[in-house]
This record gives sequence, C-alpha cells and structure tokens, in this order.
Amino acid sequence: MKKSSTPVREPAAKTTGSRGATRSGQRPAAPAWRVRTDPAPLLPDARPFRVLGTRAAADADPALLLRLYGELVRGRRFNTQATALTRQGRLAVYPSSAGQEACEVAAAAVLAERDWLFPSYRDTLAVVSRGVDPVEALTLLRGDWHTGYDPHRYRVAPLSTPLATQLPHAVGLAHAARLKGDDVVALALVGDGGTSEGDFHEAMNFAAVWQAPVVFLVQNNGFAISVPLAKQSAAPTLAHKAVGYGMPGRLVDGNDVAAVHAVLAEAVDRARTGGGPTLVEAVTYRIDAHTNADDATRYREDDEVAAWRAYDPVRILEAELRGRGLLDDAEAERVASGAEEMAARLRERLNADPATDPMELFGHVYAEPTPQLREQAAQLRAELDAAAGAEGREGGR
Amino acid sequence: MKKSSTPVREPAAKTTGSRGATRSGQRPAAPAWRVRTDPAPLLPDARPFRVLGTRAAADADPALLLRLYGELVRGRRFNTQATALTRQGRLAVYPSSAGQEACEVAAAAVLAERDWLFPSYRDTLAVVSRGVDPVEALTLLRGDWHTGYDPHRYRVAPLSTPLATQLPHAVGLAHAARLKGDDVVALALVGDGGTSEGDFHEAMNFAAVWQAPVVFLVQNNGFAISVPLAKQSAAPTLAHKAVGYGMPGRLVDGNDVAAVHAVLAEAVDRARTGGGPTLVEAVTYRIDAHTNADDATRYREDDEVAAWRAYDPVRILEAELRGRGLLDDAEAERVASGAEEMAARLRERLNADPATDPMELFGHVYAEPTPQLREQAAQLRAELDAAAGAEGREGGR
Amino acid sequence: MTTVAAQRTAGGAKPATMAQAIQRALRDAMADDPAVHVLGEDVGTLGGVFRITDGLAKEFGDDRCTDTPLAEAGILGTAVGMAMYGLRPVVEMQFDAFAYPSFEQLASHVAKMRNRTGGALPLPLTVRIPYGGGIGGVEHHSDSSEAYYMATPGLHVVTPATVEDAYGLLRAAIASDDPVIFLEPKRLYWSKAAWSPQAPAAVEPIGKAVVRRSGTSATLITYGPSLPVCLEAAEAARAEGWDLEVVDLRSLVPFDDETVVRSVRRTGRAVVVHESVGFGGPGGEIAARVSERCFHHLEAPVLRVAGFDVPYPPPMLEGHHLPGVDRVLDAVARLQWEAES
Amino acid sequence: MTTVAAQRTAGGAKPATMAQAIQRALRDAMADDPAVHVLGEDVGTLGGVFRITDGLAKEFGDDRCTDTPLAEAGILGTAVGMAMYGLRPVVEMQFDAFAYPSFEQLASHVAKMRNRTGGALPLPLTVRIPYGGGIGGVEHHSDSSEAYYMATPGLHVVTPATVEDAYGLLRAAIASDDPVIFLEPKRLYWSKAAWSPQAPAAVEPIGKAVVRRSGTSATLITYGPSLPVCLEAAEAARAEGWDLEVVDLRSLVPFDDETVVRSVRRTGRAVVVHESVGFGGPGGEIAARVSERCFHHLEAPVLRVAGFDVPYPPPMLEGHHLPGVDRVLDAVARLQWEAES
Ligand SMILES: Cc1ncc(C[n+]2csc(CCOP(=O)(O)OP(=O)(O)O)c2C)c(N)n1
Ligand SMILES: Cc1ncc(C[n+]2csc(CCOP(=O)(O)OP(=O)(O)O)c2C)c(N)n1
Ligand SMILES: [Mg+2]
Ligand SMILES: [Mg+2]
Repeated sequence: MKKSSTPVREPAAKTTGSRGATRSGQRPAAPAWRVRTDPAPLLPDARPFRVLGTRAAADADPALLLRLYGELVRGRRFNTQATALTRQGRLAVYPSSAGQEACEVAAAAVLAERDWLFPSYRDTLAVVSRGVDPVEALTLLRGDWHTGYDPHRYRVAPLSTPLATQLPHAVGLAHAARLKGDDVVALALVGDGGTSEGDFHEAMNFAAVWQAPVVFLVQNNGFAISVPLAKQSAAPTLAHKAVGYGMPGRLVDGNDVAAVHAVLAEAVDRARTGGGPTLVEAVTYRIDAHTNADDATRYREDDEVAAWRAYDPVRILEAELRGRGLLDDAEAERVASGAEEMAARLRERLNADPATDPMELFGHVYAEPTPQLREQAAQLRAELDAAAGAEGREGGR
Repeated sequence: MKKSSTPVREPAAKTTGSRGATRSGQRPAAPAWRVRTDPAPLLPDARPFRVLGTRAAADADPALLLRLYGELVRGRRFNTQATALTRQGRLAVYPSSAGQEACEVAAAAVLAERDWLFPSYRDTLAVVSRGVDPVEALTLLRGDWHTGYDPHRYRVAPLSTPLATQLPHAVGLAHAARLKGDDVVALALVGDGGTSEGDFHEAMNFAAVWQAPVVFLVQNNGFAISVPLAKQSAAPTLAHKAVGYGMPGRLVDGNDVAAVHAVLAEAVDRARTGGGPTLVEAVTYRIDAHTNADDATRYREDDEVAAWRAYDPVRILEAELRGRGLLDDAEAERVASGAEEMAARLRERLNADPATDPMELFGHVYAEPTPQLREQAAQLRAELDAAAGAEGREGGR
Repeated sequence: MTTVAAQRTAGGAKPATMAQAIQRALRDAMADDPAVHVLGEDVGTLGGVFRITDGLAKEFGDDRCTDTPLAEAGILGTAVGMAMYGLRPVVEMQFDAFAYPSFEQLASHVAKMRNRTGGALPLPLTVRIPYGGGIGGVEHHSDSSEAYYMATPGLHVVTPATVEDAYGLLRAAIASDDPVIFLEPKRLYWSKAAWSPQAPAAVEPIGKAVVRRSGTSATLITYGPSLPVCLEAAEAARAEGWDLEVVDLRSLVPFDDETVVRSVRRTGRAVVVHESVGFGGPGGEIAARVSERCFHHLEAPVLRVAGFDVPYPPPMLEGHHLPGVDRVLDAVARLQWEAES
Repeated sequence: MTTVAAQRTAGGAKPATMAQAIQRALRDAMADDPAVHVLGEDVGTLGGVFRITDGLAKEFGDDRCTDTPLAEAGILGTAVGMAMYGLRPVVEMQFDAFAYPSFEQLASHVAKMRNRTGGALPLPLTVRIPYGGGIGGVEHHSDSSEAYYMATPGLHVVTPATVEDAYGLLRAAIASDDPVIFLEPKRLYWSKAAWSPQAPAAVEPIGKAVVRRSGTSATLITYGPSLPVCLEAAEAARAEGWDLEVVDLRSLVPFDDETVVRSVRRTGRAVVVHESVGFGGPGGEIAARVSERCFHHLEAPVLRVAGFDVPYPPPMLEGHHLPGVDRVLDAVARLQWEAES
C-alpha cells in the first residue's frame, strides 16, 4: 500500500521554456502552467492490498483481529438470519451482504464514536455492527416505518435506497463538522454500480475541492443486480476514479478484513488530520442473490460463486488466527454460540408483530402539520374509529 | 503527445501467488484478479502539448495552418462583431469565445462532413465555423426562436444551455451510428465548469463502456462565470478524469490551434477506427467577460487577462506563419478584409428585424397539437386578430 | 370502444397478465422495426426486475436490448442521442423514484427538443416507468409521479389499466414521433385478462379515454392502478342505489376532455380517483377542468379521492394510504344527494 | 394585514428593490445565526448573477457564503448533509431550469428526510430559485417550476410578490425547521417599494395569503410575478364596472384555504392567474379547491389565466405567452355576468 502523501504542488514553470521557441522569436510566451496536484501518489496500486496470508499479517494487532473475527462471525449469522426471516414473511425484503462482511464490519470498526457512517441500502450489517439496535436497523426492511433508528443517536445516516445519493450528504456533513471545528470523519459506502451515478461524481468532486474529512468505500462486489462490472465501467479499477478528482485512490482485498481495516484506518486518519478525502475500492463478491427476491442463476455461473465462496472472509481470517495460534476450538465455539444467541434474539424480536399506528402517516411530514394534513388526519381518524366501532359491534354480537 | 494505444489486458494472475501465502497454508486463494485496462497509456502528459513554437511545427501541414489562420481571423472578428451587436440591442446576449478561437475552429475543422458536433452554449463560433449560417446560429441569442438551424442538415446539435447535458446526447448518437454501421464520430464540447456536473460523468462512463466513437473536448478557460478552476476541481488536470473511465486523457495548449487540431485529429481517428472515446483538455482563457452582461473585474485581475491576451491564439499562429514565410502582409490583409466583409454582412443581416409569428408557439410542441393546444392557439389567434382589427381601425381614423 | 375490444379478443383469447402484454408489445415493436432499441438497468440478461424485457436480449441481441450502466440521466440522455440519429429508444426506469435523476434530461431536453428546433429534431422516445404502490415496496419504490410529467409540455403521458391497453398503448407510444411517458401500474402487472397475443389489439391513437362502465348517478374519473378500485366501488354502490359510470382516462396528456365532459354532463356528479398525492396531484387539473366545463350540469362539487399528501408510506401502512373502495364510496356519498331529491 | 404592513414601514421607509430586500434578509439571517450558510454557483466573489448575495462572502467569509463547483445535485446534496449536522443552509439555484439536476435530491431526500426518520432528522434548509419569465432570457432561463414542488409533500413552497414579503418570507423560510422552496420572481427583482431596512418586517408564519385589494365583483387569485398584473387589471376593470378583489397567495404550500375561500364565497366569482403552464400547473389545484369549497357560492366557473401549455418561448415571443392585463380582463368578462343580472 502506498504511503499517504499530501498533494504536491509543482512550482509554476513556463513550459515554452523547456521546449524552447525554436523558430519564431516573436512568439509570445504562454502564461505559466501548473499541474495543481502531483498525480503519482493518487494512483492506486496495481493489485488489491492484502494483509492476511502475507508478511504484513504478522504486524496486525491480535486483539483487533480477534475483535474483527467476532464481528465477522456475528455478521455472517446476521445475514443468514435476516434472509431466513424473509422466508417467514417477517421481513419484506433483505439485501444480504454475505461474502462482504469484511467490508461491513471494518467500516463500522474503523470509526470513532463521534464519526458518522453513511450506509447504502445493502449495509444493514455495517449499521448493526456500528451499534444500532438490529430491530431498529431492520425497520426499513420489515416495513413498519422507513428509518427505524435515530441517526443522531448513533451517528448513522438512514440506509439510502436511491443509489449514491447519500454520498453528497456525507460530504456536506463532514464539511459542516470541519467548519464547526469538530473532529468528525464521515465514511460513506457505495456499490460498484453506484459509482456510475452523477451523485457519486459530484460528491467526490465537492469532497476534493473542499478537502472534506470523508472516506468513500466502494464495495465492488462484481454486480449491480444482474449487471457485471464489465458493463458498468471500463476503468482500470474503480479506485482509479480518485485521480480525476485529485484525491488518493486505494485498492484493497475486500474479503481480507485486516486489509480493509488498515486501508480505511489510514484514510480515516488522513481525513482526520486535514489530508482530505480518499476513495477506497474493496474488491469483494456478493455471495447471495441481489435480494431474496432475485434469482442470480439467471445471470451468473455457479463456478464463479463457488470460487468466491471458497475465498470466504470469515474463513480466511479464521485460518490466519488458527495458524498463528490466536484462536482455538473453544474460543471459536464461544464466538459461534454468541452469534447464535444474537440470532435467536433477533428471531424472537422480529417474530412479534410491530406496533404500527396509521396516524403516524401525518406526524412527521412537517414540524407542524399543514391545515390540509390536519383535515386528512381527521378523515383517517374517522375511518379508523368507524372501523373500530364496526368491529366492536361485531365483536359484541 | 503519447501514442494512442489500445487498452492492454493483463493476463489473469493470482495475486496471492506473487506475495505468497507465507503463514497460513490452509488459507484459500483469492479468485483471479485482473486490472481490466492498463492505466499507463491513459494518463495525460504532465504539460499541455504544443506545436507552434516547437520543433513539431516544422511538420505541420502549411495548407492546414493557413486554413486555420483564416478561420481564426474570421473567428475573432465574429466574436467582436457579435459582442458589438449586443450593445446595439440586436442580440439579447452573447457569450464570447474571444481567446478560445483556436479550440472553436479546430473543433469544427477536425470533423468530416458526416460527423456530428455537440456544442455548448459558448460555442456559436464552432457552429459557424462548421458551416452553419451565422444568423441561424445566432437565433438563440437574438431571441426570435431557440435553435435556429436544422441540426440534421449541418450535423450540429442545438447549442446547449444546460451545462454538460449535451454530452450524453453525443454518446448516444455516436453509439447509434456505430450500431447502424455508419462511419460517424461525435465531438462534444464542454467547459471546465461543466465537468463538475453529473451528466459529464455519466456521459464519459457510457462512452467508455460502449466504446462509442466520441471525443470530448473540455475548454478549460479558467473560469465558470466567476468561479476559478481551483474552486471547481482539485484534479491534477481535468484530462486526468479520463483515467477513471478507462479512456485516454490528453492535455493540449488550447491557444495553439495546430496542437488542438493535432490532438483532436488523433482522437477522432482513434474513435473512427474503433479505439473508443478520448477526453481532451485544452488549456485556454476566456478573454472577455462571461457574457456581455457580466462584469469580470469583480472576480479577476487585469494582470491575468493581460498575460493571456499577450498569448493570443491568432497572434501566435501568425508569428509562426510569418516566421516560416508562409504569410506576408498582402495575404494577411486579404484574410483580414475577408473577415471584415463577413462582419459587415452579419451586421447588415442582424440589423433587420427578424420575422416572428406568435402562432409558432403552438406549432412544434408535438407532431400534432393536442386539443388543448388547439384551443389555446385559437385564443391567441383571436387576440391577434382583435389587436390587428383595433390597429386597423386606429389606422383608419 | 368496449365492444371493439370485446370483438378483438373474441377468437382464441387466453388469459394473459399485463406484464406479458407489455413484454409482447416490446417484442412485436422490435420485430416490426429495427430502429426500436430497449435500454435500461438489468433489462438484458435478467430481463428486468419485473421480467418485462425477458427474452428480448436473447432474441434481438445485446445491441437491441442493452444493460446500461447504473445512471438514469445517462440512460435517458444517451437515448436522446440515439433518437436524434433515427432510432426509437424505449427506456426502462427501474422504479418511479429512480427516474428522478433523469429529470433534467426529461424536462430540459426530451420534452423540449422538437420545439426548440422548430420541429427539426423530433424525439421518438418512450420512457417506461413502473409506478405506484400496493406491492409492499420499501421507500422510493412506490411513487406516483405523474403530476411531474403532466406539468411538462412536450411529453405525452399515458397509463394502461387493462391488459389489452397495456399492449395497445405501448405500441402507440413506441410508434409515436413524440416522447411518451408510459406509466406501468406495478400492482396491475399480474392482473389477468383474456387477451389473444395472436391477434393483438390494433394500436389506438394516444389521447382517448374510455368508459369502462356505464352509469347514470355519478362519474368516477380514474386511470391506471385505481381503475379496478373504481369498478369494484361501482359494483358495491349498486347496493346503495347508485349507478356509477367509470371513465378510464388512459391518457393524461393529451387529455380527453370530450369523453370526460360528456359523461359528467350526463351524470351531473363526479369523483376523481387516483393514488397520487391529492394536493398538486393530477386530480386538481382534472377536477378543475371538469368543474369549469360542466359548471351548469353539476349537482355537487367535483370531489377527489387521492393518496394523502405525505411521502409514500412504508409497506405496513400503505393500506391506509391508498384510496380503496370504501373511501371512494364515502366520496360518492358526499355528492349532495339530498340536495337533488 | 395590510394595516400592519403599513405601520411597519411608516417610519423612515426608503425605496428598496426586491433584490435588496432578499439580500438584506440573507444578511440579517446570517448575522443573527451563525448556523446560516449560503452556498451556490457564483454566490461568493461575484455576489450571484442577480447580485443577491453581494457582499456576503466579504462580510461573513467564504465558509459562510461559498462558491461551489458547478453541480446542482451536489450543492443540494451537500446542503442536506450540512443541515444534518445542524447548519441552516440556504442554497441558491442560478435559474429555475438549472435546479432540475437536483430534482432527485429534492424529491427523495430534502422532502422526505424528516418523515423517513420519524422526525429525527429535520432539514432546516432553504432553496432559493429565481423563477419565471419576462426578462428576455434565452431558453431554460424562464421556467415556472412551482407545480413540481407543490406536488412533493414535505416541502414548503413560498413566493413573494412584494418587497416587504421578500424580506419577511425569506426570514421565515430560513427560520423554518422544514425545507422551504423560496421562489423569487425574476421580473420583480427590480420592483421597488418604500421599505425600511432599519426596521424590517417581523417574520410572519409561512402559510398565510393576503388580500392585496378588496373588491366585491370577483376574486383574482394569484402570486409572485402575476400580482402586479392582477392589480393593474383590477384598476383597469373599474372602467368596466367591476370591483375586483386580489388575493396574493404568498405560500403555495401550505395553502391558505381560509383566506381564499372567504374571499370567493363573498364575491362569487374567481379567476386564478399565474405564469406557469395551465395544464398540470398550480392553477388546477387552486381552481379545484375553490370550486369544491365554494360550490354553492359560485356564480360562474372558476377560470384560469396561465401561460400556454408550451415550453417557455424565446424572448421575442414571451410577450404573447405571459398572462397580461388584457387576458385577465378577458377572463373576468367570461364570468357569466349576464346570468347574474
Ligand atoms: C438511483 C437508483 N437507481 C436504481 C436503483 C435500483 N437498484 C437497487 S440496487 C441496484 C444495483 C446496485 O448495485 P451496486 O451499486 O453495485 O450495489 P450492490 O447491490 O452490488 O450492493 C439497483 C439498480 C436504485 N436503488 N437507485
Ligand atoms: C445546469 C446548469 N447550471 C448552471 C448554469 C448557469 N451557467 C451558465 S454558464 C455557467 C458557467 C459555465 O462555466 P464553464 O463550464 O467553465 O463554461 P464557460 O462559460 O467557461 O465556457 C453557468 C454556471 C447552466 N447554464 N446550466
Ligand atoms: Mg455491486
Ligand atoms: Mg470555463
């Protein structure tokens, strides 16, 4: 991985000078030209940065690795449990991040409490890993309300369904925090498909121009629903997009939680210390279908899935830990049963019907309902009362 | 200038292999990683490419240089004349391209008749230089209609006021032509400010993914109205944006018409021969205010303007031509008086009030006016008739 | 018109869903005219998230049915360029709210290109947008955005409510030399009707409403996803002694004043029913037109039954938001019947 | 209300333009509350293309009044993030049509954020949009886009028609904890009135219409750029024996049914006047509401005088498009006066 480096500004130099005005002495000199930022340190490495299974792993903090292992195991269990709950009709839909848990948990782990996370619609796990109550985090997907948690309480923005639209929010928040003199970094998540949206571009540019303390993590999981990366982008890597904004681009193995954590930590640190934004591309894979409603066999080969399934983020960390004697069967068992407990609690809580109040439709549109909304609320109230009355009468019969 | 090069595809290589799985033998190998495009040939040169005043000038075709000289002189005269017409109230507004004539005329000159030009709102000169009747080209700015020319006849899209929105059109047209098997290249113009828009990003990406025969020319004239480039972008150069889409980026001296022509010609050629899109950044300067309605002294220093005024695209070509004995006073005089004639004709034609028909409001909204529009047209017709009647009566008195 | 429809489906009609009819219309249009190109997110290999374009890439190739990058302004913007070059692009927006990133292309170019160029650059372009709620979608998946398009001169705006119209209107949209916003009611995708793909309905010109049920007491004016609600309400109303006429607008732009006004002048009462928000929604325009043109025939104010003026609710609450049979009947009951008798 | 306004401007009032009043409102809001930040294209050094933000960057620094990159979705999107962090961003869109690239941010986030989060994330954010025509602008510089915003629950939509309201409404907008679309009628920027910046009007709550001229024959319902037209028409109408009442809505959302209905019930006749397109424009909603609520008081259908249903015309033709005094009087003449007498 490249060292973070502050952008280099070349001294202004007359280019004509260097090439010489060979023929036409009368020719006026061009005004000074300056490359404003040295592109070299912005360019990503040619291959994804890895820690696990490399020499760098030896330097990784064992406590951190164990903590991430716990998160990964719980994360995987969360994904399977949530998918199971869709089959039982307890969630309307669930976009699983199975296979991408290393990105999800590293994104949560790398932030300080005062920092903000801006998740995309697939990132419920990152939200939960950041500490949001899982039932609150799943409210959107259960369907009793939209965002189920208080963003200010957890410093987690709403899960964003319209792709890439949350990225400018992250930039604006980070910028505002810096203007206020607060030490706050924003980390925003987006998919490979989301990088094609105009909002991605505008957010990246604002971040770079404002030198906002924000980190963009692209989870390149190979697909946008059915559309493979090759139909999405012809870029050498998505990390190369950074150069065109004047920010560093970093490429990381998205299944290697230690690597993702290290790269994000460096980027967060750069942001925190005034070095501006970073774009990180994590190369990973979406093991499950797009959502439970999707049939991935229509557009991809089992072989490809199998190859990635073998390169499992949980298993490669486990192999590392076991290889270094940091994990034994007993500890693995303890972690696994903790995850089971988490899943059982989740099942239990989601098997209860949520309390919903139809009148809430009108409660949050404005600080004060408009006269029109008051009228409409009264109409619904009357309908509900009438229905309750009818039920009451029927019940009395 | 770099040689154009077809994107290199690296053979798939197991990265883990290269770095070695030093510790954990059990660790599964990562699925093959491939950088899809070699970024090196995409990167722009560190300094703008120049021809005039360099050794390369000797290789430039004298006939081409003389032709471009004629276009430049006429182009400058067109700009001063159009600006003068705003003062006389004959044009509602004119965004002058004074100082940028090299880009304007090179963009027109580099295209074959079957190719398409997609101008931005500042590019009336490119449109005229491409052969559109100047009065038709100025219709928008005179205000008797919007687009005054038939885009199909000249293969020139409408001057686009909403910035960067014409770029996806260029991509779509180029793509459609290629699908039909036609040998057509689209050249789209945009300003430095326009590169910040989401539409720029989406157009670049579609072009690269589709390998559409399109060339993007960014005229970096230092300002978007009052906003200097430094507040617009932190990129090393705007040409560096190309890398993130997987297309070549080229940097050129926008006041050096021979250089702009050469770089564009190479890009058009690459597009024509299946090599896909190119992003060209031409470094130039907006000598006049944003439009006649703008007061540029509010946001920039006279010194800066003076430096660029000295590096005038017409003068540096003239110096080259005279230095090489390709231009003498007589020929220069002939060109100048041709430009004067053009200006006189323009003045004359624009001093006549254009014929406008209010009923045209309803004529082009749909192929067939809706019943509602027919009603509204009848209403206006009646109003006009009544007014004419009243005038007739008054006239009769 | 109902008679004609009945005739057309007489021989060999089998049950088909609206989704199938739309798919068939795309297929037939592509087969008839090589200029017709389909593009959008996931329309190729996957066949679209609603499977509307299923099989088209296979039959016509990736160049005719193209998976685009994920960027709606780019999709619509490139489609404009393709149309400029003589193609007839049919764009699929994946969901209503995901068309918003393309709003500038739509408002500033798609709607205006013919006009800006004095007729020189018509844009024969169709934008298919699945719209509306009732399918338990999470936020941003259930918007009724027709008001935005109605307020934008230069666009045609149509929406089918029946299987047969889905085919006929889409063929008409693709055949049109003007841009057409083709709104597909998501919750009717799986509605079925006897319809023969062997003899698909002739393409009707865009801009004609149709009386779906004749009646004398009052007129329900509706379109798209609310048509079944209105027909059900009309059946239920018989018990109350009301014989309701139901007009399916089919085309919001151009608007068929003639059919609507003829009906309301006869019945003397009208309720506009749609899912979209009430305030600023399509119903305002419709009610205003009807009120103005039928002023002396109205026995009661024109009422509106619409979605509430709130962002579309989450799945568990949408049932309270969507105008249903009861709410329509409540409105009919408020049409000042006492005053008359 | 007119009395209050008169009082307020009594002492030391000098002529000021609407542009100056808006500028002053920004300045005072920034001075009063360090959370108020202005951002947009050219708002800093240049002071905006209409000079509304002139001097603010100098007085408050670039961080409080910021020249952004040229990207409207980015401007609005970052403003959302700033508002999430407790700032009160005031965004300037350079012209009406150039707000369209930000439409998704507006519709999917700005309008919905408070609701989505059950009230946890209110967005105190103002979007200033110069709108409408009459200044000889080339295409895309003269749109009346209020219908789009009205149809989007979660937004407040206001527009001043007087110098005093320009100040008061903008202060109210910036003080509001909800997003407000603040539509500035371009052609009234240089309209003048005696107005004292020394004692600027107290901030009125958003949502109140005002009767600008009392009358008995009919009510003209209007707002923004069409108010002067209506007042002039009302003067001219005296010659015909009509005493017209003129209501300035000021706030399109929320809508002041009370003031409007009270007026129309009294006069029995109404014409809605605005520049925006007729079909699908704001007038449909307004006429529909009035027709429903004043049904038994109306002597004639509620009529609308609006821009034609065409893309905004080029400068030389806009005079034929914009509703002027004559067109308003023609509509008033069609209010079935014979029927009454
Ligand atoms: C603006 C927008 N357009 C379309 C969609 C529909 N959609 C939902 S997910 C998805 C694919 C996203 O792909 P990617 O960004 O790679 O994220 P991933 O699903 O792989 O996590 C699409 C097209 C959307 N949510 N938002
Ligand atoms: C989408 C959009 N936003 C804003 C504007 C208003 N505007 C017109 S020109 C201009 C500056 C353009 O700068 P640049 O792209 O560098 O082109 P230049 O004027 O320098 O040729 C702006 C902001 C516009 N025309 N379109
Ligand atoms: Mg993906
Ligand atoms: Mg510029």
